[in-house]
Amino acid sequence: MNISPTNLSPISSEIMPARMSYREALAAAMREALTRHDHTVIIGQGATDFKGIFGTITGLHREFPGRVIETPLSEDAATGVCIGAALNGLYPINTHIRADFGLLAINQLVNMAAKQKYMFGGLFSVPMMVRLVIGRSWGQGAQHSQSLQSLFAHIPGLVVLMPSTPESIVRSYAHAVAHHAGPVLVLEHRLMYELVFDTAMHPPVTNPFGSHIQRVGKDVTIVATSIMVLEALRASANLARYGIDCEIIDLHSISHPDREMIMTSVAKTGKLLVADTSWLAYGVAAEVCRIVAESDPGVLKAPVVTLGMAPAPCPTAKALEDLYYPNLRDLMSAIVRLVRGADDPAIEMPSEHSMSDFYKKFRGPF
Amino acid sequence: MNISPTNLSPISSEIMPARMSYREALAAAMREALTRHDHTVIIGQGATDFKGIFGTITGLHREFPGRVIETPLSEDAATGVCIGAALNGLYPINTHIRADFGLLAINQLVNMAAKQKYMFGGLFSVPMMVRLVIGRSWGQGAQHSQSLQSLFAHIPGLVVLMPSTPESIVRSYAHAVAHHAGPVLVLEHRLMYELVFDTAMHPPVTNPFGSHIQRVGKDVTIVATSIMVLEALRASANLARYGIDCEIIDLHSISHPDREMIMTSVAKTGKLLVADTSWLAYGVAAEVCRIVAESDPGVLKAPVVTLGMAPAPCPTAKALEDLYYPNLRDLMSAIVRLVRGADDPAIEMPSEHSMSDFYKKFRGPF
Amino acid sequence: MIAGVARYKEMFRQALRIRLVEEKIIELYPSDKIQSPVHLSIGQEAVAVGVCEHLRREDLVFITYRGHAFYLAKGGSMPQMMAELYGRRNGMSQGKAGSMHLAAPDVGVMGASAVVGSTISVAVGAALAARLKKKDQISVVCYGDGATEQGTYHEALNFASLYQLPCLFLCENNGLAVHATLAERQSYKIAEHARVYGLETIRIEDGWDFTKVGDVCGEVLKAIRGDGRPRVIEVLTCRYKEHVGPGEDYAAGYRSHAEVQAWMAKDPLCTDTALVQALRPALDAEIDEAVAFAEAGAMPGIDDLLTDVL
Amino acid sequence: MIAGVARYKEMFRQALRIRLVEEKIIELYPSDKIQSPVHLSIGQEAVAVGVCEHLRREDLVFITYRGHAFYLAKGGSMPQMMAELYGRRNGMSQGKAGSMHLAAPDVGVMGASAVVGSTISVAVGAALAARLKKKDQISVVCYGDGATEQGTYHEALNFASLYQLPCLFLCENNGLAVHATLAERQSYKIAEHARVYGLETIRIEDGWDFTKVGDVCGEVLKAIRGDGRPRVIEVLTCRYKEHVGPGEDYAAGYRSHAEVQAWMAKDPLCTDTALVQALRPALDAEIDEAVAFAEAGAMPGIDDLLTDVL
Ligand SMILES: Cc1ncc(C[n+]2csc(CCOP(=O)(O)OP(=O)(O)O)c2C)c(N)n1
Ligand SMILES: Cc1ncc(C[n+]2csc(CCOP(=O)(O)OP(=O)(O)O)c2C)c(N)n1
Ligand SMILES: [Mg+2]
Ligand SMILES: [Mg+2]
Repeated sequence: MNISPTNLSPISSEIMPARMSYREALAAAMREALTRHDHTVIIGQGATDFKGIFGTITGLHREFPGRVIETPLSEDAATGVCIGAALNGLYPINTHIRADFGLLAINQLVNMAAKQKYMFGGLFSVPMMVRLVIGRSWGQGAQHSQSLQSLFAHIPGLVVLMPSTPESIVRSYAHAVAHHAGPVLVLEHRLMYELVFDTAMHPPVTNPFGSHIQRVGKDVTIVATSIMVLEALRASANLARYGIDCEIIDLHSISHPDREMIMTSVAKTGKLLVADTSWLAYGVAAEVCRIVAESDPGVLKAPVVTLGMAPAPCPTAKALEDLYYPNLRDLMSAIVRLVRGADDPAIEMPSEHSMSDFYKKFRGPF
Repeated sequence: MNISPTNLSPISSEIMPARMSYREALAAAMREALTRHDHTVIIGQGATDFKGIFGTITGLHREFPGRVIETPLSEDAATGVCIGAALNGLYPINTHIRADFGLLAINQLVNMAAKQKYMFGGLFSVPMMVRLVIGRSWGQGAQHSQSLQSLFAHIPGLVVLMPSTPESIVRSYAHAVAHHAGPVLVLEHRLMYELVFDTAMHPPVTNPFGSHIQRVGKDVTIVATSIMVLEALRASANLARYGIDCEIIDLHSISHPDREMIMTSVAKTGKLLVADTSWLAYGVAAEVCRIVAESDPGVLKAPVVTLGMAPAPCPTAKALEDLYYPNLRDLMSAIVRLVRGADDPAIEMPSEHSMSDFYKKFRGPF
Repeated sequence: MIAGVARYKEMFRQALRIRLVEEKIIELYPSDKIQSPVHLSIGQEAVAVGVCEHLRREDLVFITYRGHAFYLAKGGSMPQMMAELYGRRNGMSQGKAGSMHLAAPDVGVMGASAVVGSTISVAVGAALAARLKKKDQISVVCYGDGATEQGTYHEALNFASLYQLPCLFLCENNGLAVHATLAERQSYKIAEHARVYGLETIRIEDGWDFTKVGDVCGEVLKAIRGDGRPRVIEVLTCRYKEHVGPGEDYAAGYRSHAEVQAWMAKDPLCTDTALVQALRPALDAEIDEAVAFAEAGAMPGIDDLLTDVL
Repeated sequence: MIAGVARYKEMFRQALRIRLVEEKIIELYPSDKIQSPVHLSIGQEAVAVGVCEHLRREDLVFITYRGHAFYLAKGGSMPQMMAELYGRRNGMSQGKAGSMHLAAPDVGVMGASAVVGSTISVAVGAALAARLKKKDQISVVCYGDGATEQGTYHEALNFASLYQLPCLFLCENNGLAVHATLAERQSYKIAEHARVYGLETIRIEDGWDFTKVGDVCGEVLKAIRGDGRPRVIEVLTCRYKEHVGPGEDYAAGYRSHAEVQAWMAKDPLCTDTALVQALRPALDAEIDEAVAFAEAGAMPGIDDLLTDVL
């Protein structure tokens, strides 16, 4: 296993320019994987088509003949094929345009991939990556919007990551392909794909499979995942003007969260807010609470506040979807109440109601 | 929906005699379902064979012709068939001899059954039950031992139960069939099947889909699931002799735990131990910690202690399996340390190392 | 059944009605009033119209995200569907469903799923219930050629055949799954494959011809009603628009425009312009009313968010 | 290949070796030294022996929980297997695997799965890697008749055929899945079904005849080595013992004892008692050694519990 920090060499600006979208980072990571490692293949529905998994692998099938492989609509077998290929010397990257479809592959991922190494006492390993894209907005509805990280993170043997920045993508995907001989699941957030990042603005990633501190602060610890990290950054920037100083931990490694980082931060701030992309029950919110409750709940000066999807399947109508996901205002109010103990009328709240209005570039049909 | 207490009429002694095994309770529940409700059918692999799902439905196919249905080795389709049957007026009970095989049906359970009602704005409901048997001991190994309640409990729309006593089975299964028009998943523990209960010894069930207090105490709250409830009762009985007074909450409703019951108890005892049948991460342990952390972590006088499977797939060798699951000694030590703050050499620990040695009747091959 | 010309005209009207509704959706789409993926059936209407000609109200159809045609052909309310696309409270599912999850149980339109292949076994289960509850009812499941690649399809065919359940497997074979052609995905022929399960199977090549589809479906459904045994129909058809969304994507190069044009040259909705002209005004009026109904609908709100979960 | 009698004798020896190992397991079972489900291959040995006659060390076989026969026939170490059943540290997987998860990658025995059907696509993936890495290697997957009912089987056949991968699908058809007969479970014929995917398929009825199985497998494997294309072999065979465990359960009434007896009457291991007598002493000695090896093994302990998770 290799889930601890390695000595990281700097990323060339060719791979990660100063300004880069989330999608471009994914594309760079995919191209790097194929370029640097002969045994890497990409397998998925639509892998060779002109849309190229939302533009992350477009054209690679021509550049790397035979190594980008279309599959029939057979998620279970495609995953099995990846496992078998991994057992026999390849590094397969399996794509799913929605995390929801991962449920069709879960038998292979949980009963097979996750257990191959342990079940045979180390005789086998299954180096492979599964890319699961979380859908959101433009009426994805109940079956195209799930964020299933906790289902996989419950299972020993799987590494589950949720990168929130280009550097995190570039670092963790490269680490997975080059250094981790086991199944790695990455959940990518569709709403971020076209978002352009100022890559230097985020602190450098030191542990590709670890958690990252995205902002240092003293009043409250926000543990966030994926797009909620960006929301937390936006909220913190707004609140800084009112003297509220947030510390933000990008959990990133859903399967192996950095317990020490979380506890050190909460011990400092005394307040914890968890903001996740999925349901709260049995999710990241619960797991982070376990870490604190098992380690030292005495550091908490207030109950933990958790934000995630409403406890229902995702509705299609935008009017409902806007209520279903916590928005910036919800997040800011929650922070204010947690830090100040009550609402503070002096703090101006954003009028925006829908996160997708901010991440404007996301527009249908797909 | 119908997950709140109903007025419960007494259970006849024909259905629940004074002494009864877990398996007999299951058999009684299945027979009752077919007898009292014409639209109930049982569907599963081996449903009509002479072993009858470990003796819980043996012979019912002859007694209720056409209503006990064998299926090919096709878990996904069998579940889909149940959903369709439920949509068209039947109450299907789908059996899996191992919870692990539920992963082959999870697309139908999560993407379809759980969402049918909400996704269509209430136009449909899917009244059905899925019985998932948790394997343990006699070398079940990594693929026949999983206890996947948290995967399902993460998903809104599903009711997930883990009955720990005959009365709990009889009550909750009857309630599901008669009163709940949605999918109910029950996880039954194989190791308890042949265990004979003194039914009067357990406090009466007041809410078939709720949590139950199994023992009133003041020193520590133990929230336990399934067979761990019995282990907690054994541990508590032993420790009572040393003046340690445990309160035991049988969580039972994994999807809808009784938050108030838990908080009231922890507020009283100040100490919490969670004992579950699965892995801790993203499991019941995490969810119970969330409840406390969100509600009032200040009631905790010590860090929460959690017990579950070791963070690995389940090994086959008995020598390893005995280490893999917490045993009575582990549980008792944990309670003592939590209540007393340290080990207490005055307390005699049981010599037994393996839970399956106690639940002796469980012996292979199956 | 209405004979000859009258029948042609009525089926044409049904098909045109569907096409015009979808053209209205295309027209409305840039306004962002419909903020939902739309999978259009334009080019494939004859399949739905042909099958539904012989279905009774109490027969069930299980459909997919590409479901406008079947929903309308089976008798689903057009205003409620439009309101559903608009995400309004007066949609049949109060906006929770959207275009991908149409349903109208009162006329037998069972819920559409956006997970490919996931309703096939569900339809078989409905047929099982019909058998056990002695209902005189057929369960029809519509799915694309791509859905046959899912393992669940194999399982469902086997189950239905083993138990000889009264259902119709109806494959709309448009030759594409998103942008992938049959040759990229299938080593088998759909009809031949289905026959291996002992299922009587018919393949219709002229999927543009609603009367022909109607004739064949009529025969097959009659047979199912007669002996209660499952059957399979594969209809070749042609999707004119992109996989999802209101546009055309011939320029993307994954299929030949010429082939589609050849299909259009046979499609009565394209060729019989006189009849289109004659029928259009009434249909346009109906559609405008549906749009007005949708636009007048209230938005769902916080009170709806957590209802109907359990 | 060894000609005539010598070949018969060697294959017989291999098959007998497997049977005697399993009979030893039966003998040991009441002692509770093997605390693990055992799915015995007694009656089915000829399949493994026949196929493995023509497999090279570098060829891969993917097997099931009913895996003793293939493990041994492909060259897996008997002592390590016995130790694995005993749950000892000197088992090839240090006791983590047990009887249901045999593996020996050094001789191409890929891990056995206890989830029915779950290795089929995995074997196809190994063949894909062989193709891309230009290895001269065949990937064989062994599965039971019941496994063909899983959706994944359909998906895997299609994938292998589409990409024309060098793999052999080998179905051990013993007519039973636990206690359910083929007629209760399958509406199709296994060989006919596989042919629909464009896969050359051969059915062997005399699954007790190891030389015959060997002959056919030899031909088929040669063909795969020649053109790199996938093929299917279905072998009819017969399980003599209960589904899992050391006993017989003819009294349970789910199958006829007479049929099994008819099969035994043809099974050389039952009829050629002279050869059994001749070969037995050496094999018994080997088996006793394996048991001694297992009994001498240390128990795994806390240091092993959390290794090899990631
Ligand atoms: C299980 C699953 N895998 C993948 C997808 C993505 N997807 C949506 S539609 C589609 C193509 C389906 O093709 P087909 O069944 O032929 O139906 P058509 O769209 O042509 O009507 C795919 C792959 C999905 N929705 N569900
Ligand atoms: C996915 C799954 N479903 C059910 C089971 C339970 N089970 C174990 S073996 C078996 C029968 C398999 O029959 P077959 O494939 O013919 O193999 P055989 O045991 O006859 O060798 C079943 C149903 C399982 N292990 N995995
Ligand atoms: Mg299609
Ligand atoms: Mg069999």
